[in-house]
Amino acid sequence: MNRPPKIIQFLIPALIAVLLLTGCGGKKGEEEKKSFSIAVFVPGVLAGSPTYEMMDKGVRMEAARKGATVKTVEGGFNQAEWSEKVTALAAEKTYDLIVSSNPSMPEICREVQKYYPDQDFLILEGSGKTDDQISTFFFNHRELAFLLGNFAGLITENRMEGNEIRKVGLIAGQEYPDMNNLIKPGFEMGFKNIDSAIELDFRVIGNWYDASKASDLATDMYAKGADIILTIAGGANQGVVSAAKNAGKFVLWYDSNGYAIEPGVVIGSGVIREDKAAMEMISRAIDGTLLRGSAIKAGVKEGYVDFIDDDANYLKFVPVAVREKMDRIISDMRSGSLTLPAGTER
Amino acid sequence: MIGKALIFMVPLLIAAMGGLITELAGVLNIALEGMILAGAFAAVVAVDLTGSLAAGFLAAMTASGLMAVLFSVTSLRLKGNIFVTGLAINLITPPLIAMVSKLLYGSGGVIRLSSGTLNLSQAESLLWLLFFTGAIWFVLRYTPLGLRIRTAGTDPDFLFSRGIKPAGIQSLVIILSGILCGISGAMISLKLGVFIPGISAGKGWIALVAVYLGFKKPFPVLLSCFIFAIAESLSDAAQGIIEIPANLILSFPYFMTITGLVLFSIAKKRKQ
Amino acid sequence: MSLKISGISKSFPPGGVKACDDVSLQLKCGTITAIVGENGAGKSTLMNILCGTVTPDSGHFSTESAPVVPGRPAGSAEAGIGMVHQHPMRSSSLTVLENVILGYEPRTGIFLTDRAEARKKVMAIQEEYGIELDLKSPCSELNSLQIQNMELLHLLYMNRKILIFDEPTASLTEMGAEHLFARLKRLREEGKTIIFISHKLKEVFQICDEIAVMRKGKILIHKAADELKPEEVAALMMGRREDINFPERKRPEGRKHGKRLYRLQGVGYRKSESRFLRNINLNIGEGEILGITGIRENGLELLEDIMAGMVHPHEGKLHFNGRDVSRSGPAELRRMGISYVPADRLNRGISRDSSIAENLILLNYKRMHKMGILIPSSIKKWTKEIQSTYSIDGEPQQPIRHLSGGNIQKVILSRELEEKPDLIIISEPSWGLDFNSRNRLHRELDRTAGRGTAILLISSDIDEILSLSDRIAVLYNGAIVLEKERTDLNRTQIGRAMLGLETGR
Amino acid sequence: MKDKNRLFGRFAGTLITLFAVFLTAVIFLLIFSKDKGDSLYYFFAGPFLNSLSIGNMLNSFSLLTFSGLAITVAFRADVFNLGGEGQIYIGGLFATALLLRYPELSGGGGIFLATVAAATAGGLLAGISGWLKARWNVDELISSFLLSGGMIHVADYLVTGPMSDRSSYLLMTGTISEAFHLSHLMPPSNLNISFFGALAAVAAMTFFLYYTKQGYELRICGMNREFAHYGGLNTKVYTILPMFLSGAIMGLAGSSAVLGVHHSTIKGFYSGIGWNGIAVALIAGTNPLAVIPSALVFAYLNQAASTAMIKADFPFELGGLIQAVVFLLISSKILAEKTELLFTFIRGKRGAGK
Repeated sequence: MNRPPKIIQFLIPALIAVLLLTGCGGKKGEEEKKSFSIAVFVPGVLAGSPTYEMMDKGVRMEAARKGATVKTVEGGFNQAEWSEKVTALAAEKTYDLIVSSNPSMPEICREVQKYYPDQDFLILEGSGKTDDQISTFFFNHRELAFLLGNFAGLITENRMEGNEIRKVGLIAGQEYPDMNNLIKPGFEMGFKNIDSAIELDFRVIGNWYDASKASDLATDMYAKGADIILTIAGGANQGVVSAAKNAGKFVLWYDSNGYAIEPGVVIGSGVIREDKAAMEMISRAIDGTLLRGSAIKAGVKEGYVDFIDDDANYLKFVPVAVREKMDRIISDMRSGSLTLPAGTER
Repeated sequence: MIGKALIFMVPLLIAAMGGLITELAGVLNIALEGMILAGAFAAVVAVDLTGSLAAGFLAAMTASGLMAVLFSVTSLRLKGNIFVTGLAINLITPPLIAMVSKLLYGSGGVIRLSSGTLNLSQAESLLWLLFFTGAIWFVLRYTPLGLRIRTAGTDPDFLFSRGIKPAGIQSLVIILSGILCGISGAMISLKLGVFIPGISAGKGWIALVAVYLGFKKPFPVLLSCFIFAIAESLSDAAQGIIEIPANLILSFPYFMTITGLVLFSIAKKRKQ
Repeated sequence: MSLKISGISKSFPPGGVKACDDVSLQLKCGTITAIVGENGAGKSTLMNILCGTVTPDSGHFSTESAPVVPGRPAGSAEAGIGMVHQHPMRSSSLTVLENVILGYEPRTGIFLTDRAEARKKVMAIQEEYGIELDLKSPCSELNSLQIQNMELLHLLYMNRKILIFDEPTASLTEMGAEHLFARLKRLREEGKTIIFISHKLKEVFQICDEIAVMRKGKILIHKAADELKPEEVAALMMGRREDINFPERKRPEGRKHGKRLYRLQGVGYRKSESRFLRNINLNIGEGEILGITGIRENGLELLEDIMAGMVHPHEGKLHFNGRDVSRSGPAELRRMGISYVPADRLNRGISRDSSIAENLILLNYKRMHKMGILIPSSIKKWTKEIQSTYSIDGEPQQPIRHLSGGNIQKVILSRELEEKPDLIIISEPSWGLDFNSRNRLHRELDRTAGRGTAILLISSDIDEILSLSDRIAVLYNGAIVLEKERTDLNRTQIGRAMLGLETGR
Repeated sequence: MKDKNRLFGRFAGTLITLFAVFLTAVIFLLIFSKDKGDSLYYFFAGPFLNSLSIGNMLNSFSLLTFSGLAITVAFRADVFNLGGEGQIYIGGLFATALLLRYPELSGGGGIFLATVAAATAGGLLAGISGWLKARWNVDELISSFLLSGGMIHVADYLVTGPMSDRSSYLLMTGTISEAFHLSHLMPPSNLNISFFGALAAVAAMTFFLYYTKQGYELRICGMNREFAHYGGLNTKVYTILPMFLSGAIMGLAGSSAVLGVHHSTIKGFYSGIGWNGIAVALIAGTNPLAVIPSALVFAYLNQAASTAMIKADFPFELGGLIQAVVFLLISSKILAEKTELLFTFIRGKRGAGK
């Protein structure tokens, strides 16, 4: 009984007008000489994520060296939107390679490739699959966690005087497949390697940013006897550091050099050389030597994940006895003489 | 446990006091969360630039106060829907912070402080808790402003008939709540010496819940904040013993509030 | 302090009806002056002008010390004018003391309330005027009398010299009224100038020194109370309306006593301290028009709401056709054959932003559908039909708010009459209608009653009541004070009863 | 004449709000973007440059049409549903759960049942708020928000816990069988036949409101509850029913996203549909047909930010910022009123000049 409002009658011409006005502006002519073009898709945001930043940096450095162009697109935290955005990137048909980094990306990219079969993808931290058309590179988290576990075990053993509890901690932002299948088992394998009596205190924050909660959790864990905590909680890691500082205990950093964050508190750190991997893979891609669907797996021996044992703070704060024992384990793994028994892999 | 809860609840309580005065003045303050976040960010930036804790708090109060001004202008002056504009403040804060952070640091992410972190002992925490609750209680009860705030919420027309504009009082109170949220945010970020996007982690919402559960009175609100803090530390400790899915725990405050709201409404209806 | 009002005029809307027409009054110190008049006589407008909330078109007023700038509440306050409202506002979240001082708190420094000083000051006033109120008790628990006292306390705290009491007894019990009168006398002794606004002549003569009668915006008379008789004042208030001469209703023969249809038995309604309605007993039979009259504040609205099922009574019973309908809502009453034309036509009688058609089909849209789907063509056809039968202007699709008051009333009435009800409750049917539409409406009601429909006519207009009713009941202070056959009553008796001067059943 | 001015004023007010929003976008873009020309060009023209963008824009249009329509229905009855996000999520989750539990259903039957399940789930969630309002006068605005907020966490738990797809690295439930996927209209874009569903929903809602008994009752209750009560309508039903309908349509948005786009319930997929629905409805007012142009504007805004991000160096945060600015200004009454006054004034002048 009411007539449709005038809005409709006004809006449609208005929309068309906007379209025409902007459309008439024209677009610069055809691209000149086409150089190798790369799109980096960040499943999340760059800010606050060292691994994504490392990937972006690695890609950009190598691209700059070889005269390729790079475009970075952030996908945001809504996983449901990633697929649409990767599709849009592929639809541009101007990118020779789309690079991303997250175990969930291969499944998304496979879907996209159904529509754009010529599009090449490279996923660092990918999850491999045979007869895949997507190139993946993945880091051996189990080995890294094993190394860190050994170190944690050594630290808690070393602090045994007057302390009956042998306990190490692990704090995760959220539970995710790699955490449950690779990191936690690897870490456990590591400290059990030192002493099978050591226990694990594993806790989850529920997100990657609530540093206050991380601090409270860590305080509780330290109070209950953990001497050192491996923290894999994104921005919330800082809460663990602050708790450790107050409790006079220690923190283990996971994926990038963390010694400088709080010298004497962060006394051990692993590293995932996402930048190195990115650079090498991009180099291969530009040279045309990156095989489609190749799945490269890299661990300590290959030098893509490692325990940082040459940092000044490490040398300064970790007792010689611990360092000596740790050195042996590290060198065994680097040389390949120590390998882990088969376990769940991606 | 109690000591830990005391430390935990300081920022929560201060934000809740901000929520309390706005609620009493008749303003549904959804924007607490965004204002806390703004304060947390400004505090870290200021301490990073100047190295002074006082500067940090001052900057936090200014930044949150400015967000509050935006909130009060859009909701009171432009007469926007208070829920929608409040939500807008929460939505607008994170991207604004990210952009400012990009301008200042080239990255929109974590900002770490090398020095100047705030460390509250249990006794100091208790002192601050009592100070803020007591101060708000005193202002509400013993100052002309307090009378105006209370009347603005229940009988704005009456206040107007006494020659005082309710909207003016409401704007003032929104800005005050912004300043309180600034202090709250500064405490959160300076205690850890770091700013992380999303570091407020729902404290603004919980503060609002505490206001409702505390019958909109200062000391009961203190009590409900305490209960939250205890519940929080219990759930932290429980993780080491039993497994409670984190997501389910996160839903509790919502269901608790709705239960409180329903009980409140039933009681009100019975009374009529 | 005395107050001099000279030549105040005010029209609503500008250039329209004169609510105040060249009003001049002189009020002396230490006297209580009553201003009496019917609804719409212009009393409230005049008082609002004095308080500064309404700006007069012309004229001015002054106290003995200085002229008052009109149209500024602060100006009137400075001049010492204050009003105790009929329904005083308060802050339910504050205590009595806080309420009294809100906005004008004595301070220590700039930030703190000097509570001790405030308490001392207020208690001194309490003692002086004998106002008993616990300063610590929360306002939400006060009754109407206490709230009134609180407002008075505030005015005295503000040291106002000229006090206006607007219908102060309207929501008070008799006891409360007695208390109030004692207080007024006390205030007079203290030298305050008091304006007392009321409909209730008994009270007026009981305590006022001077009386001014207002009608149609003009002061008709202003004299000392002992020079006047209640009858004289009542006649002046009501006016003689020789200009409008209604044919008195001639009841069709043989319908003298239809079957008894609707009955109110001991109906009472209580709100806070004061009772609004008590022990109402009424009967109405088929084909009868029962007129219920009174001055609006005496419970007419409440009775209307209760009879129409919008509000349920606290005590007593309502029976319709032998069935107890005390707890029935409008939906049930309508199903049983009761129609209702409310006094508040714009908020209750229509949906302003809906179309004429949508307003007209409110009661019978259920009969205009096929399988739940409304047929626009049949709605339109029916609407057009009704519009031509009752000569209602406008297109069916037009928003109803564009229609005149008379047309809106016709929409409501036609909608209700088309339901062929057994009983119609109709309240203030001719408010806002011009002479012709009023006459047409009365003829329509008369015809409807002739068809055997019972009509409960609630109206504060004596002429309307007199010209239509078979039987008349007068409501005063929440109770029926007079109920007689039309033939046994004259207009003076009704007028006196409305003012509480006459009773009889 | 007066009415025309008002309508025109309202329209102009909306335009001014939108203009303010675009202006903010442009200002921020000029500050933060390095390649300003490109960013501007793609921000305004981007959504129309290829079939993928157009398709995705139309898909986001259909989802926003659902959520906007849901809010509009509530507005029409003078109630407020702030629980859209939870209702979409729960709706989508129920649809997914049903299809995962009974994969043997026929394609059409499964889609139908899943849609009904989604609508029921969303409807019940919102209906509770309506019931609480009718029964105890619990503010439906707050209760719908809180219920939805709580249910989002419960759904998060289900999606990442008991119902999660162990083989996937995405936080999502298992994937529904291909038979239940809604056909895509412009592959590879997300546009699917739920687009017609959204248009049909608008048509159906318009028909319901203006041509049925219950629609009439609902509108009367929304216009003037006292009048409705006076006329003998059951006003309590029309507190609960519109909330239920509103939630049910939100549920449809959820099932459309699940069956048409994601084919599983992904954690947090509702974001960007729920709250924007309110903004869509605030522009559309109470007229269901006006939801269409309004949703189109928002879909355009979303797609503009998204394409500008992919094609130029449009900063990611700007998308969120624009959404927030829309929220800040969209519900302002003064902006609309002031423009209305302005237009009345100008027209009056012009009239006097003649």
